[in-house]
Amino acid sequence: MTIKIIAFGIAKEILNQREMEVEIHEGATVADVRKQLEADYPAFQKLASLSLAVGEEYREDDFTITENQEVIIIPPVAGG
Amino acid sequence: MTIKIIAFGIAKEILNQREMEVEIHEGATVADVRKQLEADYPAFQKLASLSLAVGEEYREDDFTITENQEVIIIPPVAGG
Amino acid sequence: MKNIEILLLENDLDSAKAEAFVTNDESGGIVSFVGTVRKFTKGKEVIRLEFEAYRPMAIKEMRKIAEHILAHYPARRVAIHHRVGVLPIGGIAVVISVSCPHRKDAFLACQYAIDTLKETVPIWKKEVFTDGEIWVAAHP
Amino acid sequence: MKNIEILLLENDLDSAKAEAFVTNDESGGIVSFVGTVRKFTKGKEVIRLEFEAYRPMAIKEMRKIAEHILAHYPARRVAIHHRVGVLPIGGIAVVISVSCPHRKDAFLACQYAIDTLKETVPIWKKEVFTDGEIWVAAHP
Repeated sequence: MTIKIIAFGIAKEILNQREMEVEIHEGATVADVRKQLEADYPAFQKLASLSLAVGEEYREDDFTITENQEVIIIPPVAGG
Repeated sequence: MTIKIIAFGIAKEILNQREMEVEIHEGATVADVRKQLEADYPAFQKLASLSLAVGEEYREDDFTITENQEVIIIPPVAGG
Repeated sequence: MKNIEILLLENDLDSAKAEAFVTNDESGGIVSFVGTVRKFTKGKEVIRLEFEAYRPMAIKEMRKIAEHILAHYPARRVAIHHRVGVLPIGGIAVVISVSCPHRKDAFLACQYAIDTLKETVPIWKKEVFTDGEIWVAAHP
Repeated sequence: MKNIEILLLENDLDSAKAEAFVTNDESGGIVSFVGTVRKFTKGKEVIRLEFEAYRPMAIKEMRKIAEHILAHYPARRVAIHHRVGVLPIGGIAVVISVSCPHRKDAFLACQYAIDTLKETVPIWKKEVFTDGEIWVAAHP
């Protein structure tokens, strides 16, 4: 299935783009997406953390992604 | 000896004046002045505290007052 | 909710506005945190800061912080204003104001707010130096 | 001392001025306490507040608080602005701002300042109600 990735901060620089489409197996979870991103872009492995959000909420590793869903890559935040 | 009393807040209302002169024995301490004030104006006994300052500093009970010194009556403060 | 004001702004922040929002007849104490851009980080001179936010979620997460405060502290009003875009040295990045009947609660609630904001709100900060740039906190 | 600003003013306080004073290149965190006039005290409606100060000693005691903070906390600058005279509901009675490199210290130092100010600074507050008036904290 195809999912849409949207990246911010250093994640956008690692991907070299704000948005991209990714092919991943049906029933993939947040953990699967993160694993695939880290495999395709090893720079992600060096970050202090890598969270993913769907529907404007942080999602746990076992959260299942569905076809065409938007997954937001959230590298370590640093507001304030 | 004569000392000058300057009163603020509720102390001014108890004395009904901002400044007054008080006669007290030579070598009187802060404790003596407080005792005399409380005797002459029993309303002072009802306050939560009654501090005295000389030379813009709070003074302990055993601080000795000298002739013509200005003694500031400081009832409970409530800044802020 | 009329006791919460969340702003994510492109223009300069003004702490007086946050404090004015939280001022109310029932509160005697307002505590504010103002985060400004420091000139030096670990000895290196910063030229400017760039803030980027995932807007809808940043606003949502800031609102969660404010709602948590109203639910768990005896607080009356909360304002959280955050800046995005480019900031010079001394610029205000964030203002958080909390009003409570008693000041001790206001200190605790305001500290909770800034501590949590730095952990959960999807806003990113890039420090630009004379000789490079770095995304703050990105690496361990 | 150029890192301390003590003001005892007859006119309206502006928290932005205290924050502007303490802002400096080395500090990333400013914590401010703003004390405002509450409408209700123990269920009674306040019409206005009247602050009286023993000026020279009030300024001296406020300065002691600021000096203590600079000596005992990793703080860079301290501003303590207090109002005297008549204040309406919602008026600002006091503004205390402290800047520190790290925010946790700024929260602690600012709380120390307001807690100590209320104990040591010779300023008195009279609450005026529709049916009388009271010197705050005067009686046990």
